[in-house]
Amino acid sequence: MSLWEYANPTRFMATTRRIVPVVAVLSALCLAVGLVWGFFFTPDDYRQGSTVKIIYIHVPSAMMAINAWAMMLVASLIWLVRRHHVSALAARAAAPVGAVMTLIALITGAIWGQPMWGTWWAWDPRLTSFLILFLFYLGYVALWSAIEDPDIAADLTSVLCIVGSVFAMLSRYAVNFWNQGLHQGASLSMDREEHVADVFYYPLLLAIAGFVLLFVTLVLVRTRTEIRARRLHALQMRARMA
Amino acid sequence: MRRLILRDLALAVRAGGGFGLGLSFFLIVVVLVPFALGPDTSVLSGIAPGVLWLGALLSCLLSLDRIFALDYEDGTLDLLACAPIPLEGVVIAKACAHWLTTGLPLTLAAPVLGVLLNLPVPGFWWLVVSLALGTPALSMIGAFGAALTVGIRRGGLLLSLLVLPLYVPTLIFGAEVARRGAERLDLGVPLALLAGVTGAVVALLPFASAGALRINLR
Amino acid sequence: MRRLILRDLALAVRAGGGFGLGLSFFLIVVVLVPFALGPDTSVLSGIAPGVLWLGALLSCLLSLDRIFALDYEDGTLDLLACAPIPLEGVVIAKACAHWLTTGLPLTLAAPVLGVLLNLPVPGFWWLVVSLALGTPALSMIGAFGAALTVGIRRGGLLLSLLVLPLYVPTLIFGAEVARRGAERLDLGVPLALLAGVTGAVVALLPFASAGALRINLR
Amino acid sequence: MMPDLGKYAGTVLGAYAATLLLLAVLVLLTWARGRAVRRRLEEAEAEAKEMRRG
Amino acid sequence: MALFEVEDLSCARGGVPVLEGVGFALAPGQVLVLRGPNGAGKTTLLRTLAGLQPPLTGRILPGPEVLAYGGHADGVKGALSVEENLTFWAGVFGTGSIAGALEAFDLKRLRGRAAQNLSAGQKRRLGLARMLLTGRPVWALDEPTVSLDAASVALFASALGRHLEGGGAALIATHIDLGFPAEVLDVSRFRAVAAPVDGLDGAFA
Amino acid sequence: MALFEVEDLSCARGGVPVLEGVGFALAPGQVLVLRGPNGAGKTTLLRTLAGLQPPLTGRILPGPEVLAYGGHADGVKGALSVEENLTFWAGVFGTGSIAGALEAFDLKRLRGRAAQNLSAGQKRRLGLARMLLTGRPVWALDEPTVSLDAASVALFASALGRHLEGGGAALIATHIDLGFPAEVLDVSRFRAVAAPVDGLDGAFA
Ligand code: HEM
Ligand SMILES: Nc1ncnc2c1ncn2[C@@H]1O[C@H](COP(=O)(O)OP(=O)(O)OP(=O)(O)O)[C@@H](O)[C@H]1O
Ligand SMILES: Nc1ncnc2c1ncn2[C@@H]1O[C@H](COP(=O)(O)OP(=O)(O)OP(=O)(O)O)[C@@H](O)[C@H]1O
Ligand SMILES: [Mg+2]
Ligand SMILES: [Mg+2]
Repeated sequence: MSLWEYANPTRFMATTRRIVPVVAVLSALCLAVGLVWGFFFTPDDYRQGSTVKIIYIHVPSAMMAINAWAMMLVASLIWLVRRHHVSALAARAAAPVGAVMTLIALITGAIWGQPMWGTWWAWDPRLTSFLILFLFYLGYVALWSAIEDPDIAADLTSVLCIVGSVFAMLSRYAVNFWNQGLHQGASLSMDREEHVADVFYYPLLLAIAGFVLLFVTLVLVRTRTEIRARRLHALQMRARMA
Repeated sequence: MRRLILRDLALAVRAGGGFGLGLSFFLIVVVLVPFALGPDTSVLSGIAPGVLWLGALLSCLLSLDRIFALDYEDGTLDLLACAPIPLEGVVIAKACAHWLTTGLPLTLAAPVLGVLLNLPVPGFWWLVVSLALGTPALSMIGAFGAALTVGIRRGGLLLSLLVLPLYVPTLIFGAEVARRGAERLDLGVPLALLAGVTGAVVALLPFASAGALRINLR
Repeated sequence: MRRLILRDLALAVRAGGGFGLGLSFFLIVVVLVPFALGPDTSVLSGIAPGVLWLGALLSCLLSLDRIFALDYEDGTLDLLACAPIPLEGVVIAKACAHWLTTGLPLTLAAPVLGVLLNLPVPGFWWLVVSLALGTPALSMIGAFGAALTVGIRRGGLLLSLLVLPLYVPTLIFGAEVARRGAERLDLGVPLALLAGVTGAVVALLPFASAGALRINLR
Repeated sequence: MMPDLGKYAGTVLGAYAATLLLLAVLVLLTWARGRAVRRRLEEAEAEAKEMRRG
Repeated sequence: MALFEVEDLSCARGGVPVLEGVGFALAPGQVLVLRGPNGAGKTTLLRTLAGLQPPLTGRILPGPEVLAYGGHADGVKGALSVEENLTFWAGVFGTGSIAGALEAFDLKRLRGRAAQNLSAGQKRRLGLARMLLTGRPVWALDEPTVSLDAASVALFASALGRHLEGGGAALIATHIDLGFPAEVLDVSRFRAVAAPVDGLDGAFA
Repeated sequence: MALFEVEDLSCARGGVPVLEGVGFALAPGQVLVLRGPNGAGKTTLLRTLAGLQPPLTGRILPGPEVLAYGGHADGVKGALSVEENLTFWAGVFGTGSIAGALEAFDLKRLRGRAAQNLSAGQKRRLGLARMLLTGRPVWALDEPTVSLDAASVALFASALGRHLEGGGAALIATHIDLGFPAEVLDVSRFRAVAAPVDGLDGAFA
């Protein structure tokens, strides 16, 4: 059986009806355990103090922000190449979730920056490129909601997603370049080599799993809603013609 | 009039052209400024009040052409002109709805964006005050410009051109209040002047705008 | 294609929507900046290259919705899509006409406005070079955004929202070239990157834009 | 029960509160729209069935 | 006694006089149909009477405030539902309930539908239903039956009939047959003589 | 031998199938008039044939490149003169002189006039004159005689006649009588059965 059969709306609805509760419960479990573990039962970092606890929401949301866009890109390509409606609607469903993830990463980062860097916001390349990603999400969602015809909207947003991805990468390099010449204190940059100790590592993994599962749950539910909305639209169009 | 405002708000929410887009534009302009000027936070924080005021003004500007043009195109404006409410009231209601969908959200969002530009902390409060006092004037002047250009197809650029010079006094006093607020200087005079400009604009321009509308409907 | 460019130029000149308005908007934005930021010349001259780039970008933005919308509304776009010229050619011609009526005049006018902002003398030359290299990309990206939003009534604000994030790389490299030029720093790398971005955009985006147009004409 | 967050209590709690709030809003909106669409679809189905019969 | 009276009216469009010396009177219960080829000036006349543009000369009695104008465009907001559209206008004109208007133009079934999802004929019906909510005695309609099918034209005719019975009057510009008898005023009779532009003053007539 | 042939075509508008199983062939010299009530799908069919939207199924032979499409909108630029408008299109289609087109639609006197100062009928004539400049054998026209007076309709008929004599063909959607005999294709025959949207897949048909 080919994977593409799940792109059939009826089959998709039938399958996901069974899957959604499972994923929802799993994600709630992972999130609860991971966050509670992280929040209550991990020691403070010797340098960052208790702020290190923010890592359990900051890092997972930052990862999901990027992964959501990647998923939308793949779904858009599938729609443009194979014309599977479910994938176009899944891209549409993922966008607001991705936008909220980006927002969470930005907000937690900003809150974290206040004690660590002494400022809410610095035009650090990583932060800046996240802000740009947020703008792309906004534009994508706005374009979806501005066009009435669902197929045309799917086509145009897919084109935007692809072109936007290229420009998002380009912006990343541009931003990196732009901030290079500036005497930004080393303390401002996040050191990727800095190892996270095991005490922080396992709850972090759980939290990440929780965010991934939460994303999957939300996207599935929203895709189901979009499919229903699409059928509603079709019924209304038929009624208008009759 | 209350009905007209409510209807315009409903339209703005439904059509998705209201709150969201203006705010996003504001956000983008503020984000673009450091790209153009460089990421040096000390420079940015010095010019932050002015940049925020300019950004608010520009996002206000971009939504002006919706004030009357949509109603003109579908004939609603003709019908409103024949209705038993004065055209001045229509203008005020329209400007009011525009302010509620643009000026008010911008005012509320400005402090958040102030964070991005490292606006000094005492500046936040005065930024909000100056925007709250100044944006009604922006909407009213904008409604006047929109009334002047309502019959022109794709008149957006012309509208911006007409309106921008009219925005100068508001911008000067508003940005001055915000800047002095950020630097903890005395700001009584510009504040009074800003309030004066807004008061005068709101009191007088509805008549001019209604006149312009009447001429354009002929 | 040559014909299409000539026709668009003729239309821009006749309808008065072309050169004049974009330039005036540029002028006004640049004039407003000192009002918003305060008249301190040393501050202004430091940020002058960035302000000029931002102003050019915004005036470019405001004229984008004219690229396809007028032709869409009066049916010309339908007819062009049926004509024996590829839609990609139409897009290139349109972007080209937009650049000739907007980017080129802005580039030429920028040094004059640089005087208003006390742009350091060595900056003039590099400002012009960076704008000349960067504005074609602005027009082409703008044409892509206009193609995406051509069917949407009063889509101007949405168009800005879609296009501005796409402008980020061009703006960063362009403003960097202008700034380094003004400060007599080495600018080979950003100049090469700016040229690269423009080249890639002009080479690839016509296809995406033509695709978007085809979808919108359905 | 509550761990000692030291001088960063506001920071950490603020970050968690903001996150949970945003996630809650997202989940609620998702749920509300799902419910609204499902209800409207059921109405439309009923109407369509009636039209076919009548 | 005339409900509405026009004396020696001339009106211009785009600066050029189009009609001259128009005069007529409407009694309660009377319908006057305006006819004339394209460009004769029917729309211009109706807009002048509705007070949307000032007449060059002449008098309109008692004035535009007794007139309810319905133009080429319907003034319908696509994003609002049928009901919201009508409620808005009922509020503006201060006339209470919209139930009668919904009834008269068979819009009950469509009341919750967004106006942009209506077909052209349904949209036109919505535009006509608005006339009932103005509560004004004289209806001035520009091509009211465009894009209406026969059943809808009959709905319009009966709504108009009730309006006339209630002491109202109507002024209707149209090219097509309305399906009921009515007095006709040929607008081309009043066509402004293209006065030769004499000297420089003539250009400013 | 058919100049243009359509087999088993279905087309959709706004995602909803409108016509199904459309098939016909046009021989040189043949005119086919498309009829059908408002919303039957005439415009949709013409746009599909012109290649502006892809058909759902079916074949169009030899393809859109033999068709010259003239839609509801004239594609006339108000700021340009009549002559400039026509010269532009002649350039796009690579067909030489515009003299013949000016002659055929009596536009000689108007050649220097800006198109925005034309009356609706004159503007329509300008739009039709464009067809002569495409040099394509099959004209696909949507309501070509709207707002034309009798004399202009005759001009159109004779231009069309010459086009047919030269081996061309035409496909004309219209509600009104064209004033000359022609074969009729009733589009409503092909109306897509409003398939009950069964199950979720139906929504994506
Ligand atoms: C608005 C501001 C911020 C944004 C947008 C942001 C964004 C990101 C991103 C994209 C990642 C990478 C996640 C991944 O894929 O592994 C990350 C990781 C991280 N961030 Fe932030 N960040 C921000 C502020 C901060 C601040 C203020 C701190 C604390 C000083 C911080 C500490 C970290 C740490 C420790 C990691 C994990 C590093 C790793 O394991 O690779 N971030 N952040
Ligand atoms: N904006 C304008 N500027 C200049 N002249 C105009 C304008 N609009 C209309 N006209 C001219 O005014 C005259 C009267 O137009 P009007 O619209 O009143 O005619 P009408 O009788 O309503 O025609 P129709 O039957 O087509 O509706 C026409 O000759 C027309 O060319
Ligand atoms: N943008 C659109 N979205 C959805 N449906 C549409 C759209 N445009 C038209 N339709 C519908 O498609 C159908 C076919 O329309 P079409 O314009 O082809 O009809 P037509 O035969 O040309 O009518 P007319 O005689 O009025 O020109 C109609 O039922 C109409 O309601
Ligand atoms: Mg008329
Ligand atoms: Mg049609």
